[in-house]
Amino acid sequence: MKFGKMLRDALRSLFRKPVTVEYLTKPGRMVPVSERFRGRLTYDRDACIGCLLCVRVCPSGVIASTEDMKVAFNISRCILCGQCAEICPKEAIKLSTQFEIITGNKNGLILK
Amino acid sequence: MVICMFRLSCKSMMFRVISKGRVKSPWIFHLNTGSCNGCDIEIVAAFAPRYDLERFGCLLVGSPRHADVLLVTGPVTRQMLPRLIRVYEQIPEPKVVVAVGTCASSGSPFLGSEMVEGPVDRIIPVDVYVIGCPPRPEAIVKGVVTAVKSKFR
Amino acid sequence: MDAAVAFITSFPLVLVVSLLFEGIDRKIHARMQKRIGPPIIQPFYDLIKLFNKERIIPVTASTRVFEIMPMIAAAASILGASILLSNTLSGLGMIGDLILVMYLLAMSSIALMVGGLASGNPYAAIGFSRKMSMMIAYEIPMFIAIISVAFGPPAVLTIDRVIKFQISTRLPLAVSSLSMASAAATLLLCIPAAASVVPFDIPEAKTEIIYGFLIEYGGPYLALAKIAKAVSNFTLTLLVSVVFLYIPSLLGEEALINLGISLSICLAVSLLIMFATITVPRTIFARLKIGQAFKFYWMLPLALSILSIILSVIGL
Amino acid sequence: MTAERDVEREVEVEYTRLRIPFGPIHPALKEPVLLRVSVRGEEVVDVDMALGHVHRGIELLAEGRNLIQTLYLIERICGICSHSHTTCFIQALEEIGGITPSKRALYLRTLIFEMERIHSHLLLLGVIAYEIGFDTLFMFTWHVREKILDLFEKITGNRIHHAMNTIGGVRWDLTPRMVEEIDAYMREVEKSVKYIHNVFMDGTVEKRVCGLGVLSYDDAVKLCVVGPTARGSGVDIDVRRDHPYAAYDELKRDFSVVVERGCDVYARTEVRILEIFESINIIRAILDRLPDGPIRPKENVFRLMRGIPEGEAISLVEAPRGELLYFVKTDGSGGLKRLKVRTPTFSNLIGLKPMLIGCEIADVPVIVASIDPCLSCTNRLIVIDQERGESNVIDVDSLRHRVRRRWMRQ
Ligand code: SF4
Ligand code: SF4
Ligand code: SF4
Ligand code: SF4
Ligand code: SF4
Ligand code: SF4
Ligand code: SF4
Ligand code: SF4
Repeated sequence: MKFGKMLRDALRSLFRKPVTVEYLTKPGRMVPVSERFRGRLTYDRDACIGCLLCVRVCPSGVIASTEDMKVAFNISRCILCGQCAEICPKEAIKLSTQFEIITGNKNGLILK
Repeated sequence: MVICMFRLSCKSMMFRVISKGRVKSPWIFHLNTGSCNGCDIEIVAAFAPRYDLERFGCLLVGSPRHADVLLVTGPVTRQMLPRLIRVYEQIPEPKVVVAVGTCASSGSPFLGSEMVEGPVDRIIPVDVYVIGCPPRPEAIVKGVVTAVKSKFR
Repeated sequence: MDAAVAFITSFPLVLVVSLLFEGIDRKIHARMQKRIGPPIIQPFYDLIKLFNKERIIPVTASTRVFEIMPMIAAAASILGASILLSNTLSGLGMIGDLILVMYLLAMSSIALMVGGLASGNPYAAIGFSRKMSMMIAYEIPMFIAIISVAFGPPAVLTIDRVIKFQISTRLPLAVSSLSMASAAATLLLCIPAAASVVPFDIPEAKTEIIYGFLIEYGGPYLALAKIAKAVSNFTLTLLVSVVFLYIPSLLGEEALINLGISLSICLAVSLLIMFATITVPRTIFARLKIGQAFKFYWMLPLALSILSIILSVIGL
Repeated sequence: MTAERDVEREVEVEYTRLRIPFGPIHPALKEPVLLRVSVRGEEVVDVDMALGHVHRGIELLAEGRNLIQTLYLIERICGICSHSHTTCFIQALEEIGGITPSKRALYLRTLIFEMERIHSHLLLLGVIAYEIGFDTLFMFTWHVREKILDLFEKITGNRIHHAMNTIGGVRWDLTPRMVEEIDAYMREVEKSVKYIHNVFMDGTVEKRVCGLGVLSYDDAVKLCVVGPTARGSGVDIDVRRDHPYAAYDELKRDFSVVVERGCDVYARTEVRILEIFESINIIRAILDRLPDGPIRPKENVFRLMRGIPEGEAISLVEAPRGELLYFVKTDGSGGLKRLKVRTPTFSNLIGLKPMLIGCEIADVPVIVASIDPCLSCTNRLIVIDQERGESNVIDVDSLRHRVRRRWMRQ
């Protein structure tokens, strides 16, 4: 039995640069977002043909059809699974890499 | 008595100092109201070295009495409902509530279950919603910081 | 320096320095974990915030005791620290003030315990009983070690006389004799337990009993409790640095003339002691259990302290 | 059916011990469970569990949704082994629908599976360190874990919910660059885990984890615990070897099942540490032998979903915490008639009782953590309780009785 096995490592890291990514405190610092990241949805209203496939696969009822045979998204309910983007025949829905969906007011998150 | 005097003098003279103190030292209490762990482990990950929430003065405290910020994850299940209310009441004023994750913000995809009473804002006032399933720790960090800045300033 | 002036100035000084020490401790702790960590003045922010939060007194608590105990704790530890600091500064002292300081520190932690117990929370009750056993474990060796100073070469329990003795021998007490060395070692070993840090933070273990007796304290009470803890940690380290490791004594009489220099040397030494006895252990160890901690304290520090008293009686 | 209760003795017991609610909101538990721990001094004399705090009724919800929606719903049973859940579910669907995924898809499924195991085990090692107050080790393991989450993000687009599986295949393919990155990371994680293994033998850690929470071999068998909890007590079971699924059939020779006979917290921890090495071996073999080909059928999921006939299937996978079982009954029109999930922690929780009785309060968090109780899958309306002195076999009737009594009380 030996005590203090972390001592060397701890002392060494005292004099090394910390691994923290200084997000928010220093401009531009963040862990790179991968290209495949499933972030906030974007919707190309003109491309949409109103087939409503996306409505039927969405697991959490984000998408609703509107009167003009298009769809509207309530992003605050989206679990970012990407199934709607996958099924859309016209690629009208895309997932951007924007990962900060922070709001004080959920009503602002309706995407048309 | 001593405390009162200290508080009064603080209030009249150093209002800015107080709000600075509040902004700089938000202690976090995390409550799981039926989440899937995804958000919870991301909150803990936000305290791990990579994101290090402690550099904003945050601490993950274990008792609501010590907390300023309530992070709620999960869609509020029936059993956790009274506990959510109790924890909210136990946190001394001033306090902020941050709903982390889609579940807590709007309840889906669990909306519709008879076991789910949420989302959180149906039960207690929520100041900031962080959407994502789960949100990246960066988003959680930013959510906490914006919530604290908007409410305590 | 005038004793009264020294005493009064040491009040704010003690507060500021001990909070700074806590900030430094947190920063170093974070850096050892490869993190950036909070700013060094973080404890000040915390206190400002806590003092301005709502006061909640649990219904189960006996209000008076619950309210008053944190104040007593903070007052006792600040008083202890100020006596130590001002007597170091002014070179004046009352007989037996070393014991007084130790007593005030013990009182500060007992006050917190009792206040926590008064909250009526079961975790606080466990915290209380654990703290009781911990105090038995570390206070006894600590007091024996202090008393051995009276039997040892300085033959007094007055801070300024101990300092003057060190200056006259031009050696810090801990290196002057074997007995004093083991007394110093005892005190150093007792600091982590007295400061309640991992591996000996058993009474306040967050993941076990949620801060134990501090669980129900919030807002200003918690602030007072935090002050009490920060100040008593600082006092302990300063005590060791002044009584046993008075490095300025190497300067001889100079030390008494350039008070500023000798004070800052003392503070630097106590910072080092804090690093070695508080920051490092809490970074590299896991928390022990109460039985294991008890066993440890009754094996090593108690033996060391008894050794020191025996050695000092036979004059080594 | 309950044994005659000795009221007098019970009253006496009540008065001599302190009941401590442990949870449902407790810093040591990332998730809510209520353990009512009765203690005498520091010694635990009885444990009573109340679950159901995160019961969201997913099984019922699933019955009202179509298969695609259910797929993402059950992924959210749990954030730590989300991939195990979807794999298990998808396997059942594929069995009912007679769909065979391509080799490459199966290999990719397995790859994510093993990466998830590494991430989950590292997470747990961190939690154990945290429970015993070793924050630095916790920070260290979680930092090692960060990078695997980065890889997940690169491959699947999310750190936690990978949304990898789809009917008949997987959704995301590997690029050659990713293969290199995974390979590089495996080297790194191997080194770090060796270091972690070493630190777990540190004196203070050893004092806290050795000889505690003993679950004997017989108890383990009797109480049907699964996964590392069982393997830590010398029970040699592993679905990956016993009922190979996905690509494990072809990877059989690349890993061995880790079994420890210590029966204590340390044994369970060690099983997990060694399993990480096995997972690394599997991942290396997968990257070596990754077949080419399509990753999913050409038809879109909607059509595939419609094509699944009425039927039922049982599917098993070895999730990081043990055997996960799904019973799926489809209705033939893209919906579900019944879904039943039997999760590993649900089996393991019963094992807590013999582990906890007789230990100190200080040990409760570590012991609870050692079965890796991520409870989000487990919480149902069930109460496990044995009056002291009664036989240790938990029979269904008494359980039912307890449940009913509790309901009546409320
Ligand atoms: S990403 Fe998923 S949850 Fe969000 S709208 Fe699309 S299908 Fe619905
Ligand atoms: S699937 Fe695409 S095209 Fe069809 S309704 Fe949705 S967005 Fe429009
Ligand atoms: S938002 Fe997503 S990750 Fe977070 S708790 Fe809910 S289901 Fe889990
Ligand atoms: S207890 Fe069972 S039957 Fe009742 S709601 Fe929950 S899952 Fe459904
Ligand atoms: S116990 Fe878990 S898996 Fe089962 S229905 Fe409830 S939440 Fe879903
Ligand atoms: S719990 Fe499961 S494995 Fe154990 S006896 Fe019952 S059915 Fe069998
Ligand atoms: S045992 Fe349950 S909660 Fe734990 S990781 Fe697996 S599915 Fe998730
Ligand atoms: S009735 Fe049977 S299946 Fe249902 S909770 Fe009780 S033991 Fe489990």
